[in-house]
Amino acid sequence: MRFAFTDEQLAFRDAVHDLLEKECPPDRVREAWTNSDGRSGAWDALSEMGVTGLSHPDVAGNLGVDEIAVTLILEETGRFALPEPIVEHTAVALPAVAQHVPDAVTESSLFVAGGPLVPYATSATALLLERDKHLYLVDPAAATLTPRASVDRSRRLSSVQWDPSRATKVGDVRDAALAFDRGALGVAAQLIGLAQHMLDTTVDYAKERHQFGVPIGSFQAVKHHLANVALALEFARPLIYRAAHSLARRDSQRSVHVSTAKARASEAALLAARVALQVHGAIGYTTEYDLHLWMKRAWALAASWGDAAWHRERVGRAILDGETAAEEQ
Amino acid sequence: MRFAFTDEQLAFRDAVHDLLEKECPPDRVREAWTNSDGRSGAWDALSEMGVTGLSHPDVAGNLGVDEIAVTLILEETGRFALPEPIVEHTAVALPAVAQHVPDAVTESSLFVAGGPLVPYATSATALLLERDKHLYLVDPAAATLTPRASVDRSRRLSSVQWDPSRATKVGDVRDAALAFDRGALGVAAQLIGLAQHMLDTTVDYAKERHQFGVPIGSFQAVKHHLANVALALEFARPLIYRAAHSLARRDSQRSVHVSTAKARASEAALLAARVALQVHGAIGYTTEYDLHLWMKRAWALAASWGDAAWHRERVGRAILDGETAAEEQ
Amino acid sequence: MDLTFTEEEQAFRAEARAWLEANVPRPALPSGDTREGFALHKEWERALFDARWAVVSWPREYGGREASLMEWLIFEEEYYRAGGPQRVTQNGIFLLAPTLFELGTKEQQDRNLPKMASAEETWCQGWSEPNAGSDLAGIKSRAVRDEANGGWRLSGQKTWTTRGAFCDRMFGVFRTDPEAERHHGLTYFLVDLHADGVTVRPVERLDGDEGFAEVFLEDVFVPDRDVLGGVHEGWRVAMATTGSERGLTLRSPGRFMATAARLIELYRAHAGDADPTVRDAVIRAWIDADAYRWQTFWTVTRLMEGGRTGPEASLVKIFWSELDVRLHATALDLLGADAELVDGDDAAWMKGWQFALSGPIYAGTNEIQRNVVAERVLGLPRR
Amino acid sequence: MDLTFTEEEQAFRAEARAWLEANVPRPALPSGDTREGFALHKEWERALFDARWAVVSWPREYGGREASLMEWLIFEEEYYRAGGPQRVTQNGIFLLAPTLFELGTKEQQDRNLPKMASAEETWCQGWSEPNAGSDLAGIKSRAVRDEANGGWRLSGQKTWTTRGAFCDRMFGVFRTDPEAERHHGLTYFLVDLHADGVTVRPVERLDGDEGFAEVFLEDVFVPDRDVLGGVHEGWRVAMATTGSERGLTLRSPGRFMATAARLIELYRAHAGDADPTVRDAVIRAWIDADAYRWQTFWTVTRLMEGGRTGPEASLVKIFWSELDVRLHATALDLLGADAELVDGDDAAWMKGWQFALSGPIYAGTNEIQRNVVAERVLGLPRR
Repeated sequence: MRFAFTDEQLAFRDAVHDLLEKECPPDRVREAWTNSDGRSGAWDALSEMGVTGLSHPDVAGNLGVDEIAVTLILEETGRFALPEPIVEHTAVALPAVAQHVPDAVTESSLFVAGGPLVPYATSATALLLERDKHLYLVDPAAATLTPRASVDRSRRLSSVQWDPSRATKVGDVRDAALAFDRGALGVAAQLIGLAQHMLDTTVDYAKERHQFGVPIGSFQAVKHHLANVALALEFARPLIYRAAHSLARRDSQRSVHVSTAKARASEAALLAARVALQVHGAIGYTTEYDLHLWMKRAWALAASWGDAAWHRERVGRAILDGETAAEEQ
Repeated sequence: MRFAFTDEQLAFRDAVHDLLEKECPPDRVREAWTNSDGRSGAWDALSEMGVTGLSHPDVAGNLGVDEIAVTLILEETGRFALPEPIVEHTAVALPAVAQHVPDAVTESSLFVAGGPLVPYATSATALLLERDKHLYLVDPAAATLTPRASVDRSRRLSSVQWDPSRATKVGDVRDAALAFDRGALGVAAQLIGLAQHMLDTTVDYAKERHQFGVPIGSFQAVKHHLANVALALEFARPLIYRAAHSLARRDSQRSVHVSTAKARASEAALLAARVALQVHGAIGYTTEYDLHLWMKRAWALAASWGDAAWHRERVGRAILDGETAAEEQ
Repeated sequence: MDLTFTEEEQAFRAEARAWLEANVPRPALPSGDTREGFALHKEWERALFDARWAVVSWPREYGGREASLMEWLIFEEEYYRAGGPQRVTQNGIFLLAPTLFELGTKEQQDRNLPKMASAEETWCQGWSEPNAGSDLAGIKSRAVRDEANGGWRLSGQKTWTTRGAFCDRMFGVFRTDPEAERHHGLTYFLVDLHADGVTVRPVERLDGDEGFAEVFLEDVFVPDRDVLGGVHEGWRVAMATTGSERGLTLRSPGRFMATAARLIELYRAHAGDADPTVRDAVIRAWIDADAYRWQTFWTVTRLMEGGRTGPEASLVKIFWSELDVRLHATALDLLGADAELVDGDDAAWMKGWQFALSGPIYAGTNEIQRNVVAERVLGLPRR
Repeated sequence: MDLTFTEEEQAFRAEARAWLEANVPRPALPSGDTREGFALHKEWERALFDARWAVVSWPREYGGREASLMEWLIFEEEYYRAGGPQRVTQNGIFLLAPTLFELGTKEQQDRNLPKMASAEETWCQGWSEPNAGSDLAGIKSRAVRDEANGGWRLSGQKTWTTRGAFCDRMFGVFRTDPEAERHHGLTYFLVDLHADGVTVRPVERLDGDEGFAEVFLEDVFVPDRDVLGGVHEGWRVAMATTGSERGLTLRSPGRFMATAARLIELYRAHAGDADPTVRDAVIRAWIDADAYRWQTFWTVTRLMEGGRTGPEASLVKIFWSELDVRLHATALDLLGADAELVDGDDAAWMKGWQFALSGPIYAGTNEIQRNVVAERVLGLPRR
């Protein structure tokens, strides 16, 4: 039992951090709200660094990269509120497509996934979609994309209408389940990053902002609000990493582990957003201040790929109703 | 619309308060834990004052007393943690028995009600019991009473085994429903009184107890704990009184109103107990201190006559599933 | 105790219901916190005023019906039940007017109240400043005596001024005694936002509406007749208004009852796939709205019999603001992955959620309110 | 990252499981917080010691197995899984022993540790005083130098001393410098409770057990060899122990995993009439116990690779204590009207609930712990 990342994994995470600090500062996130595709412009740099293709079986095989390393990177993209389909492409679609239709992967491939609302579908070269628990790889031109507006305006959503066909089918029940778990864990990791950023910036604000002649962070009520966020994160983060390990090892309990992770990550991020806004007060309530960019992303991701209640109930079916075997100790 | 008690109702409540202050101080509650019948000895004084028989239709008719006045009195008995079957006798059984079998009521009658656990059954002259939504008045000698131990040792519980018969049947479906609602509202009123007492004594303690050179009540965390209890009470108490009015007027929505009252009263009392203990710290954790007498009564009553979740679900069946008509505005 | 409405009250309710059903705009107006929406809302307010529904509790001479508090509550229930538009006049009607009635001169009342009621003049609130939020006594904007012109010259900055970009006038406190500190030496002014020296910068709120404004004042002349209450007595005057803001007048139960009713509709539409815990949350929210209603009737009975509201108003502010958050959070849970959408049929919930989040912050944060409850209702020691 | 257990760890687990299954007393012992129960628990502790399971992480010379932290966690999981009795030796083993290992002399270790491990001498904690609870630095009990006899004379009162009425020895801090204030001038003593001048009064706890005691000391002689750490350095010495108390050692995940497993059994027995919200609460509690387990593995990996625990221990204390309250509250909800019973099959839940309620109070209230998190983990300013 060794529950920690390797030095290589941490070093790569730090390198991604440095890249995002440069390529995805808050202004870029803000620009993505109003630009044409809702994206940061950091995708190419990430690709060049090997981040977006990290989950390709060839790369993964060579470098020994697995869901554990990807999860750590996705947490970092959450911290920067990176507006890109990196969960959809890198965590979900690329490994599935590369495994089942390797020829469909080119240098310029951009896959998205999800449903019924698919983010960034209009930017994508292909859509990985599920129907009746099977996976299909669909040409955007063969589907009807109807744009929908998210509270997070960088998330360019489409509702997708399409017809499944034998020719576009690329995965079975097991593949579809794996794709879903990868998506749920991917956004769980991003939620942890988003929450950590909101906690950090709110702590900073509470140290600086004075009322009644003292920093507001010296009030016990503010302290306890922020301590509760730290608590939620402390006991969510290990569940994310454990689920990543279970996915990487194809543990038979992986879906339960992903669900505990997504449930607690969603709760932690929603709490972090709530506390961040309350501690900031009116300044946090304006779109001129950056907080709302993180907060709205957290709201959107907490409800996507199954919200906390849905995932808890999935855990319940396993542990209470015995729908899958109970975990071995 | 006038949502307030009459001066007469308040004056009677105050008189009961004065009586209980004399006849049921905390030491009497404590003695009831170890004496033979679990009772305070205040029953006779309450009877003499007309409190225990207040709900007899003859009295009620003469004095214009109804569930509203009774509820206010029961709240007061909760404040003093009166260990007596006053809900069972006065709120539930007496009005039902006096209406259906008036001859069964004598000066020495002591009725109890409930089920499957019945408090003070061993002290009672008759038991009002429900089976298949009908009411029966059962001689204790004709039933098998098995004593059970409550965490509140003044509550002498019995599980009762008995056989219904045509001869002992005293009420139909409607009577049984009314009896249940009266019981639920009665303990709801007591829970409010219990909670108010726990709040008051904890506020007093927080003013007196010093740590770090200041009263602990000056810490914002303690303030907010206690403010939350005040909040719960402020928004539970009117629901109790509204439900009493609905019972008195046989409002068609009375069961929904009783359930909102019992749900919020149970929650408020459990919160009050939790906060009272936390603010008191270790001193509240000993049986030498009085708090535990109130706290354990609150735990017991919060779960009796339907707990908060049960009553919320009864409300839900009415407002969500339309099992009864929605409230008229 | 008699919880039935009197015949008069029932007649009043019927009249209000009939008028509102016939007149509430369909489809709903755009947000009143945008420039276009604000203009449409002023028209609506004018229609309300013409039918004497704008300020039902006011004296007849100012456009009211001299309705009782209970009737006012009934009107509010009907207003929200009918889906009536937000009240863009509310800061004037509910925050300034009570102060004008209590402390204004007859001349000030006559000059301001009718135009306020008819929305001919719209009012915003100038309380907060960049360094005076929860700590209102930290106000730095100042007023200097202009004896020659019989008035004052105001300078400084106000912020988080709701609908400040669209309103005509602003009420707020300014420091008139530069030597005094904290809550001393402040004066309550009624300021014309069209006067020379006023610059208003709209600020976008969480939901994207420009519902906030920053108001910059540079040597703005305000005549003596627009001083409300005594010079240097602004704190006392202002507290009268924040009492109203926190208390009964701004958040009548009708609003939350209407939201709870919409939530139940949403639940029924999603009952098939709703999680059981969400069902319980819907029930809780409905019970809470009901509790709020009956706590209000309880309080109003006391007030109608001569009682006063005091610091218990803080309990009310905590309760409604957190109830509003729960109502909307539950709706978003019901919507699941669709909750993030701000187009389509259910988008009002996400907008309402963002609005609800302001409740625990404005008019005194709920942290401050809990302090008030602890110290002034329960009597716990200040630090 | 490798979340499988090594072969050694698996072998260790198997050995522990086999021994515990064969030896854990059936039926369960009566509460160790009563005089009769305490005697039976001492016999159990002796059996544990004889099989080298009493102090698995200690050196062999003191009765341990030099187990790694991970093995210790495994042992704890197996201990609770098997329904092993509460550890009446825990205050000595988990609170005093780490301090003795870190700051005690070899002589002190040799003299105290083996008897502690075998329960020949049982230890209680003498921290709190009537006016020093959360504010531990408010200690007033004092020790006066007795040069002639080479030791100190202790006087004062300690309170809330768990199992104080049954234990042989007490560790605690006393004021040795009467001039010094707060956390200065304190010294850490090991006190013989059978010595002259000691009076112990049992105090009944919430659940009816006499699990607390008041300890009155009147001119009690303690020799120099029973001073732990330096004279006047008691605060620093004591903080080492409260660090352990808050942190890893006292509340291993095994306990909460076992409770969660029992809760699931209870749910299954009541699933027919269980409210849907209670189902969700059961799931939440199980997830939380799981989260606690994995946060512990995360921390233990860090410690085994040379890391240290710091103020994050406060997060752990908050989490386990509130988790324990939730686990038991959920069980009582499942039991409904039967929850109040303290006889019958399910009575352990009401007893466990009362015990759980002490968690957020002792070893530093959770209010204090949240301050520690805010100030020392997050870096927010002290007042």
